[in-house]
Amino acid sequence: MATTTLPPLTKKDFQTDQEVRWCPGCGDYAILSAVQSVFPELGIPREKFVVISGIGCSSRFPYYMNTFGFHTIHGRAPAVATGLKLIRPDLEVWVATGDGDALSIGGNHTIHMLRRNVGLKVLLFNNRIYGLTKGQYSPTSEIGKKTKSTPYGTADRPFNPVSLAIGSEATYVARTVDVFMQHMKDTLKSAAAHKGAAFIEILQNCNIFNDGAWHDLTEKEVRSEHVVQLEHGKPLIFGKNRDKGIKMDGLELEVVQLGNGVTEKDLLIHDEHHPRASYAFVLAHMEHRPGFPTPIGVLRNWGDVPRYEDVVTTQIKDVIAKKGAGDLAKLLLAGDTWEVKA
Amino acid sequence: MATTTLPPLTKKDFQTDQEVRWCPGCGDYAILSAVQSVFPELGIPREKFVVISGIGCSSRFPYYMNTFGFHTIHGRAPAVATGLKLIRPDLEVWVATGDGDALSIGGNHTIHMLRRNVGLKVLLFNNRIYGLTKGQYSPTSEIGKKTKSTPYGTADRPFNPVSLAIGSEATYVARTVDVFMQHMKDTLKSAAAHKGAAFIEILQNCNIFNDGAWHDLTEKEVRSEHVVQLEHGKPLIFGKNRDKGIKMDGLELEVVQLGNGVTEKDLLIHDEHHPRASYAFVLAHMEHRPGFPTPIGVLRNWGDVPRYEDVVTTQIKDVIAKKGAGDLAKLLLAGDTWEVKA
Amino acid sequence: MATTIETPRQIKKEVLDKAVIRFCGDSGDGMQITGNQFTNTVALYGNDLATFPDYPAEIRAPAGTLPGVSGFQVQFSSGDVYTPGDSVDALVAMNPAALKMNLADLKPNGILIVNKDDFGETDLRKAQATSNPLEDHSLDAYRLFAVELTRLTRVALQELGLDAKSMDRCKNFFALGMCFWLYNRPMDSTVRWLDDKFSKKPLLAEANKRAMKAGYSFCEATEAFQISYEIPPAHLSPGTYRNLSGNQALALGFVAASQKSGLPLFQGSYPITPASDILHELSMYKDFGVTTFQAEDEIAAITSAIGASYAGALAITTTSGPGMALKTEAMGLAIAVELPLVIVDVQRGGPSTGLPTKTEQADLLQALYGRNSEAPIPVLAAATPGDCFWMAMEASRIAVKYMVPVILLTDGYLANGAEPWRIPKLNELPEIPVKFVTDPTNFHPYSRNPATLARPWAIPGTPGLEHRLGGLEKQDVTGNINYEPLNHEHMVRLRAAKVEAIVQDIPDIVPVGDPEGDLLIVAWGSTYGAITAGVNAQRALGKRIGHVHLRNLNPFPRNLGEVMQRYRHVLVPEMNMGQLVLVLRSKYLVDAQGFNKIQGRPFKQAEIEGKIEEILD
Amino acid sequence: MATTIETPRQIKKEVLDKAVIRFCGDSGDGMQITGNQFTNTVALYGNDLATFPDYPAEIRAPAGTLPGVSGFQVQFSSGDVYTPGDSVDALVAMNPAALKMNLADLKPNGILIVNKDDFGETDLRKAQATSNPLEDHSLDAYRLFAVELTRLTRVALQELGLDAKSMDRCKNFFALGMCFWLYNRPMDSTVRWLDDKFSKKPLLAEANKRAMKAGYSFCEATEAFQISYEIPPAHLSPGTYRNLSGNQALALGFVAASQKSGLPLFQGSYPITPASDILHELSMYKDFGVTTFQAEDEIAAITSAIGASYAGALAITTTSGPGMALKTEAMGLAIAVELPLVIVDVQRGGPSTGLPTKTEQADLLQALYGRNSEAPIPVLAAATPGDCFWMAMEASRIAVKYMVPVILLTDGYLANGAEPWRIPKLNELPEIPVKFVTDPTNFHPYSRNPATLARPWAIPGTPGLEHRLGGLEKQDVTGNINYEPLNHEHMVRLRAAKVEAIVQDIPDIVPVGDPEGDLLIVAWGSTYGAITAGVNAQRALGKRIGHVHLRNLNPFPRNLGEVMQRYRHVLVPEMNMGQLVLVLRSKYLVDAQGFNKIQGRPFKQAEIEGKIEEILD
Ligand SMILES: Cc1ncc(C[n+]2csc(CCOP(=O)(O)OP(=O)(O)O)c2C)c(N)n1
Ligand SMILES: Cc1ncc(C[n+]2csc(CCOP(=O)(O)OP(=O)(O)O)c2C)c(N)n1
Ligand code: SF4
Ligand code: SF4
Ligand SMILES: [Mg+2]
Ligand SMILES: [Mg+2]
Repeated sequence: MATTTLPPLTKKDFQTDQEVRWCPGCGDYAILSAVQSVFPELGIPREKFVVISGIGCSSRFPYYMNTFGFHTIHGRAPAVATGLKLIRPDLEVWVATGDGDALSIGGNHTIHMLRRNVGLKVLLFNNRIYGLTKGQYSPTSEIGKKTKSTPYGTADRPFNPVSLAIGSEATYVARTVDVFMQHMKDTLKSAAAHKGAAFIEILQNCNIFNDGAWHDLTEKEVRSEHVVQLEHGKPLIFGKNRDKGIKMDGLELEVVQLGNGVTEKDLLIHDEHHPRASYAFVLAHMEHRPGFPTPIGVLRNWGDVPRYEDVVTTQIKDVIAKKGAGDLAKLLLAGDTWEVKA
Repeated sequence: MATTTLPPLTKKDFQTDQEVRWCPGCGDYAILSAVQSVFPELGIPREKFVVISGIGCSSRFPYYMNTFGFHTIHGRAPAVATGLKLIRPDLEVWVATGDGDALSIGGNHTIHMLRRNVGLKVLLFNNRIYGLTKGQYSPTSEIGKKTKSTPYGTADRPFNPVSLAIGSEATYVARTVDVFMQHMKDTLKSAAAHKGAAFIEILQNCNIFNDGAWHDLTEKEVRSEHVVQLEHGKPLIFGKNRDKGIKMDGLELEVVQLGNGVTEKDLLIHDEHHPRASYAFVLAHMEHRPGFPTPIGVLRNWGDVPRYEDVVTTQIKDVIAKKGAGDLAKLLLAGDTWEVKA
Repeated sequence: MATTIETPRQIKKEVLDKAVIRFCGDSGDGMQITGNQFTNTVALYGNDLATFPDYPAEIRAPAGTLPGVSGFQVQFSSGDVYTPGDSVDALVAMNPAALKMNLADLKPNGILIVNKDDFGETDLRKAQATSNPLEDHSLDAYRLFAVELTRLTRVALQELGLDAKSMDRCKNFFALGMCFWLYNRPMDSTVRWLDDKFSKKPLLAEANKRAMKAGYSFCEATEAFQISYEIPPAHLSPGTYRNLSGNQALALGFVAASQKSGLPLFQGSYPITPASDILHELSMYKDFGVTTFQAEDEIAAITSAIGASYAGALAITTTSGPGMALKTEAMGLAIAVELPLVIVDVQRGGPSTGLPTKTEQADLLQALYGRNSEAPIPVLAAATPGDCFWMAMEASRIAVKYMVPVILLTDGYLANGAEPWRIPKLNELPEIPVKFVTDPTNFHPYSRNPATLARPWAIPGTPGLEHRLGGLEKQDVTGNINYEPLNHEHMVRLRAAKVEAIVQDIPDIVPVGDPEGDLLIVAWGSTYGAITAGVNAQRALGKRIGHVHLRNLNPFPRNLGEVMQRYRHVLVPEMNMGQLVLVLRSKYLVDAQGFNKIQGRPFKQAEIEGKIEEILD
Repeated sequence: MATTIETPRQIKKEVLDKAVIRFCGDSGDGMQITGNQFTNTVALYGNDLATFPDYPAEIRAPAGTLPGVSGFQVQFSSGDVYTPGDSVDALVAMNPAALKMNLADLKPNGILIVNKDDFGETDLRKAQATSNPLEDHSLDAYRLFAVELTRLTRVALQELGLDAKSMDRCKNFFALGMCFWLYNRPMDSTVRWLDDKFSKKPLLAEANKRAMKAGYSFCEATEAFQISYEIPPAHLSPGTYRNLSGNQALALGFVAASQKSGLPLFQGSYPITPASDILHELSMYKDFGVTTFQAEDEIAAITSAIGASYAGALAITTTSGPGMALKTEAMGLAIAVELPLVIVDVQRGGPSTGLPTKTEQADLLQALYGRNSEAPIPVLAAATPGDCFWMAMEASRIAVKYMVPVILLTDGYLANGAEPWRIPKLNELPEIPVKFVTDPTNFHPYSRNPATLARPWAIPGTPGLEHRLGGLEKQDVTGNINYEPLNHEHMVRLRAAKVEAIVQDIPDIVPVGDPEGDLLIVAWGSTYGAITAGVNAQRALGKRIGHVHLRNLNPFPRNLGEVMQRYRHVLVPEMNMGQLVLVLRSKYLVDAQGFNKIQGRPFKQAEIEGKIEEILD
């Protein structure tokens, strides 16, 4: 198409004149910057990008992206995006949402969009708090958390967004972290390459209402001990000196010390294309256990499921191919009719 | 309490004078009968039972149960029941719902109720169709299904209610079938014994709008080939001559022929109390694969998670124990006050 | 009972200008099919008609019980027909329950056909009948024909080797055959229909045909009736006609709007009685490029439609009361971002789940005011089943011309009721011109068309038009988020002015009947038929009455206030507690009086006439 | 700029009857705390007062920019105070952005204190200021005091060894100290508050105290001001007072209702501005047995509350406009099953997401009519922050007495605004008697209390009372599902009659001001203060005006129609496009006129007076 002959797009092309209105130090800035630098690399003309969001700090995202953007209502972004995709499957539609937006009020639309495998890229900004409304707990807040609405601590067990997505038949599930810029960019690129619904949980810090939400995973001293990076075809290794690994024995994962006998060969080699959703489910659950690191990267990448919008539009094309394009006059005259003479 | 001295309750005690208004032959009758015969065996006074439902044929259930009953609005039963439970944790609250009620419009309330582990017994009547509205497809309808609203077949991949529940952190997940009366009763009893949220998918036939939805699993000739019954501590065996079994090798399940070398010892021994949710998840997924039977019975039974209503009410009790019961006069006078003299 | 014997030898044929017949029986007796076949036949013959299918409520009742009774009524005439008729000339009752539920509507000395074989002990008990009406003389006031429908049908089908169950399923066609004879109607269209419907099961086609013919010949042979009737064709305006229910008409109207506008049609919907059929209809029109999306709930239904509209489709969402309630937040979004959208509310009885299969007009105030903050929205209402076609096109036209969501109200009575509909020529259809912006040079997402105040429709994928939409208050023209006090007031008034501007497309109203006089009836929606019939009858008695039937409920036609001044009284009949009348009184300070029926059923002509007499006599 | 030098040697002390001061600065400058501390101090001293906190919108703006400006205004007086004041006598502006956004409201020759240290290049750029107002003479019309707040604060704190950032965080207390001096107010209550708030961080307490005292002595020493002011205590009715915001008052009111009724309080809520604070407050009152449930969305919030009410709790759900829209379907259920419930709508600017932090009164019609079918519901509205306490109790009382859901309307202005509130003695609180049925002998779930038409409250767990509730239409008394036409009409009218019956609890209204005359102002909600002030001022000029402020919006007080007849004009000021006026015109056919402001801010007294003059002069 014409656009390919135009000068290649740059990060600047995706920035708006709108003043970015997040708190200084908010993790959202990094995510914005990552997306703005990945989009130009996708070789897609700018007018083909649409960013849809709900309501929340994270959902301000579209205002700062110089693409088509729609800041809808709380929790409904996946449904709006589904309608858009059904009419325009050719567009590159990204959804920016928060842990409250996507998993609390919007939970139903999120799981249905995933089971349908609508061709959307979903960026879930998980700061484990309601930022925009100034600090109530969210469905990802750790149990017992004291917040504005729970001065004595929450009583709710949180969702693990990744397990919920897998339980909803998601075909692509990944996790990255606001402060791991390169990892975030790589993950976004990998998601962009997935045809169907790509669900990306981005661990994000809200330095105002939930500062340090992810310190365990992000602080220099500890991160390498608490995070294991999943890389396709590579063993699961972590630790400051990359001296720890994860073994898989049946359903059981085990943290092992490398050396004296234990080698990389004994470790679980990550297969993001593993045919069983259970595989990703097992990985997703390790973090719930003491002594285990939190996995980041692509947990599941199952390419071979048709996109919802393609199935729907193909059905229409096939019918037209078979019956021919509908003729309105014929339609109106269908069924039992009779003449009344003048 | 007094009631224990009363004559024990019988099935009749749980039947109402209301004419049961389901189509002749509907699977719902069997479910009703199973529940009415299990309730008296639970040793709970009748007035402690509450049945809450949404809207749908299945949601007519409360009208036919001589207990406290509330036929609410479409999809909201889990939320209504949560409010009830938070005020009256002592009541035995059962939710009757359909695949549309619980998983389509009510999907969000269902997953949140499960993650919170509210002490409810949820009976999901899964007939893979919208019965009450006369035959549109539901989120559990098989892909490609032709229904009133999809004359050319559905484009939606269905949910597996069991995997969705497990992905939502459910502590108890079971599956039974309307025509397996004894199995249904046993399952209901087992669910009744679970403290937290018990999620029971009941495969149910809608002989009017989706007749034979489950014939593969229920027809005499084939059922034993297509269904594997999970029993705690027992190997997974199925087949007309109980000559087939399921082996577990890592994440992989395998159907094996018993005999010549292969014995029951080689088979997977079911552990409904398996500490890993992944275990139930693996079982839930076998049915998606050619040649594998559908598991029925208790997939997951994880007792040791506190009920939501207990955590909430305990928090209140603790505060009162610590601070003493609130004094209204003091509360009104709290903070900076000043006197205005006459 | 030996009616048959007592019948005299030769048969009179009486010519009438109209007749009302009702078929009723158990839900399983196929009364809707029977009624529809009878309707098609009289329609093809050229009568004007109106039908009233009355399903049992959204529950499955045991066979033979009172809640399981299903009915279908049709009035057909050589003159104009506006209602299915207040009472019936002929009643076909397949079982005691049906008889009990429907007898009250049969005229004195009316024809009553019952299935004698279904009046056994148990049948009577199921109908909670204390004695057998066929024997207790409770039916003496009618011309009773107790026919052994079951036995006679079995006899007629014996050679076909069907099981009893299948044979008995044909007895409604035996009854239909009798009615065809009674009203001197040919059976050929029904024969055609059966051949077509059972093309895969020729045996069943044959069985039903034989049953029907047996019923017909039964009358011929036994001369069961002393009399038969003839209703000559009506003088409908020339053209090609078909029968159409309101829901079918809506579906066709939206397809037509899609074709005329050149926009793909998108329907986001969640099933709900009595709106589901619109989804069923449209899901069949894939050859017209129609996309139907059965969403997870009503909120996803409307928000997906908003997404489709944003993408440049003609987007609609269809529902009934409870679903309407769930869509209100999203309507606010459509209003704020100024995207076209048609929201169809097929009203049903409420509140809450209420009476799902019964009709009502009580969602008007919700449509007008049921959103947070100042969220004005155009509201239209269809008056007859066929009118649903035109209103669907008009709602679509307004939505895309003014870039605004539009609410279209119908109800359960219109949705399921049918009437002969003159099929328009394509050139009779309104134009629906649409232009997307494509030129980036000084493009502003909230710039205004001075005439319509519409903002440009700039769809994703258009180079150079990248812009942001959202539900926060925005600055006019630029669309940038803006919280300044005066800007907010400006935008609130602008959104209101935009809706008001639609009045320029609404012709001034001309009352039907007397242009001025003693009484003006102002009404809307499905009350049209009963009111028209009632007003005609009363004007024939010399009363000076006008009738205004509003299709535009927001904004109102420009001259409505002035017109109301021309009459001594203003009466507003509604199937609610007085909703339109509330708005009229407030807007025009006119002492309009409400006339309200909240029974889940349409007004009867007699009720309208009674009220008119009460006011004017 | 050398104001300080020019000041004469000795200082006048002027006694005034009232003053208005506004603190404004960046969101990070702690203006809300500063304002609250000043408010507490003048309150403790015995002045009457009203406050207006004006937060930046629900977005985090970069420091120093215009959208980031936060303000807090208080009017305090020796007389009665009804509004925070139209314009301010003294303005404290911490940076150029704040100055730019607020200067317009400063009276000519008013006192203007700015932080000289924050008027550098970048500060000015962030405020989009073209030149430096401290130098371009644009401030000559005011008494400008450009003080180096930052530097002087640092000097005052240098020995404490705090980092610069922490020191600068104290500069608002330096400014506060100056204002205390300016209005001759003691610092002790603030000192107490600081010690208490920073009990764990004594160093910060010390720092803020020093900053405040430094500000105070700065005025003393430099004699910066030529003058200081004294506002004597007001003559409030005797009693114990505290400051209370509307949201706090609601929370207290519901706890009080719970205590008086003996029912446990249950709140089902989903956070939303400006209603979230009610949830925050109630979640702290566990010692009162309060259960707060933060639901997954507004639908779960209200339906969980319905479940709690079914269980026998005093159930409430709290939200704002968009959340209200989502609750409408469930309200219909509560109406159909006739369970008590209080729904609080803290109104905000719309439509859609709109202006989340700004105030509006535009949800009235939604509250009255925003549900499918005929779903009448009682509607109450609070008039002042303190009134929220009483209305919370009244809404609860009506809900449990009549077994009906009740809507209580407040708005963003009431929610955040504060006023001195006389703390009632327990015996001044209304009784809320509640009795659950326990006797199974001829128990019927829908039997009626003849006086209230309430059905019995039969909670699960009560032996012998097992029964079924649901949203389908039901037979009266038995509660069995029933679709009969006349039963439906009976039930629709009964639900309406039940709401109407509440009128027996509503005292006839007595207009404030003239009992009859030229103009009656009918209003509701947070416009109370501005209208009262405006009416008083205009009556003082001899105009004959009455003021009716409605707390009951459905049903209305019995004599409202009659009262309106006693005046030549009826004016209805509302922060919407005319919602109450629509209902009044329709119900009473009175030519009431609307006066509408839709700017996300309250009326000013001057605006009310201007309108009165326009009508009467
Ligand atoms: C219908 C509705 N309910 C509630 C709100 C208030 N609200 C806005 S954003 C939000 C949650 C924000 O949390 P999250 O989605 O995690 O986004 P974050 O601000 O943390 O990025 C809420 C409750 C709303 N705008 N609309
Ligand atoms: C808000 C709302 N939307 C839609 C409906 C219509 N409706 C009633 S039941 C139902 C689905 C029934 O399917 P399911 O939950 O599977 O129950 P089943 O009848 O199959 O037992 C629908 C769409 C409704 N009553 N309320
Ligand atoms: S509140 Fe938290 S999430 Fe929101 S912008 Fe500020 S730091 Fe970011
Ligand atoms: S429609 Fe289906 S599910 Fe409903 S009652 Fe009939 S058979 Fe049962
Ligand atoms: Mg968040
Ligand atoms: Mg179903």
